[in-house]
Amino acid sequence: MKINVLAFGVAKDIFGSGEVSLEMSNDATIYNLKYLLEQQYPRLKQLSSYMVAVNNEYALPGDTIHERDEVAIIPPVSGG
Amino acid sequence: MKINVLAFGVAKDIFGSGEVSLEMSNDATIYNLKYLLEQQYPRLKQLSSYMVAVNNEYALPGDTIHERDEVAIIPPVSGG
Amino acid sequence: MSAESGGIDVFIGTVRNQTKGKKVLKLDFEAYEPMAISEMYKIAARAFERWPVQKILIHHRTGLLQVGEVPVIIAVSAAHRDAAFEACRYIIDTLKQTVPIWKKESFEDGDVWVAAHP
Amino acid sequence: MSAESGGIDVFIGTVRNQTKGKKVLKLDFEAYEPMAISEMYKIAARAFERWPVQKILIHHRTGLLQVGEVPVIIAVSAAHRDAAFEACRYIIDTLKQTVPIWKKESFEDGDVWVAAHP
Repeated sequence: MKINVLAFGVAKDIFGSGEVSLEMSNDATIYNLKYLLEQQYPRLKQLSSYMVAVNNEYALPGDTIHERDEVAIIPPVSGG
Repeated sequence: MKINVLAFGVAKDIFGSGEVSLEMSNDATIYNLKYLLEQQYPRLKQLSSYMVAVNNEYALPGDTIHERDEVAIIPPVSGG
Repeated sequence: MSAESGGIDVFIGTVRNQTKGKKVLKLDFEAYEPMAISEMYKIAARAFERWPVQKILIHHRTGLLQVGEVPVIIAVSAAHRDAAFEACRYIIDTLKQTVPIWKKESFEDGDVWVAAHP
Repeated sequence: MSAESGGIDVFIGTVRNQTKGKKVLKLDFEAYEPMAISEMYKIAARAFERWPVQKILIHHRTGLLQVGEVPVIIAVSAAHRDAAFEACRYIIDTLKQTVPIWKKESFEDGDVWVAAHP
């Protein structure tokens, strides 16, 4: 399946874009997604940490991603 | 010496006036003043507590009152 | 507010429409004004000693207030919010204990000076 | 504010002119807007569960802000001030931890996404 990944803050700078596309297997997890992204964008590993959100909720590493899910990379937040 | 005593809040109701005059000896203390006032206005003793201020500062029972001091009865405060 | 300020905590007291379930019609505030001002300065001075705060505002109205009106406003600015929150809380708590201001609540069956009697 | 309200605590965040001694020229805030709004609702819901508060306002700006401008405002009303202070403090602390909003600080020598790197 094709997964579109939104990027914000420093992640947008690292991807060079606010959205990137990945080809993943149908049972892919957040863990798999992070691995793939870090292969393609090694600077992600230099962040102090980052989370992944699926459909506007923070996701856990074992959570599965489904086609048409809204997936987003959430670098350390700094609002307020 | 003659001491003028300002009254606020419920103390003003008890004295029936915002200011009363007392004749006291020259070495009178806050303790003496409270005793005298409670003789003249027994309802003062029904208050949950009250303080005396001298020249805009809270006074202690042993503090001495001097002529021309600004003396005030401070019932329990309830601002805010 | 100054350019070094990172946050302001503001406490706004409002006249509530009831006290222990009894309907409050209005409030009347009386102050021993020179001493009230002097006590407010003391509270601000103590807050400046205890927390790294930048500016402090303490405002208190007197006279007749209706439900929903604002008798008291405290505002504290600081470089960091911890200090602003803690100092603001300290100031309103201490004001209620030491500043010579008295509140008379008017109910349908009469008036009561708050906290005057046990 | 409602007639049952006895106090409102308001936190106003401001853009400071420096970070760790370095002069800040301006800030740029970016939000993942639908998730940011959903996280703010969650924080408010948790505050309503934990404290007897009446109304909650959470406001956050995005885009370019100058020194002294106000990125964030939190306001909480309650019958009693303890709840207003505690809930307001909880909301700003939690917002800074969970709401997907990012701040880029511009210094004279370049821009930095705050907290992005160790």
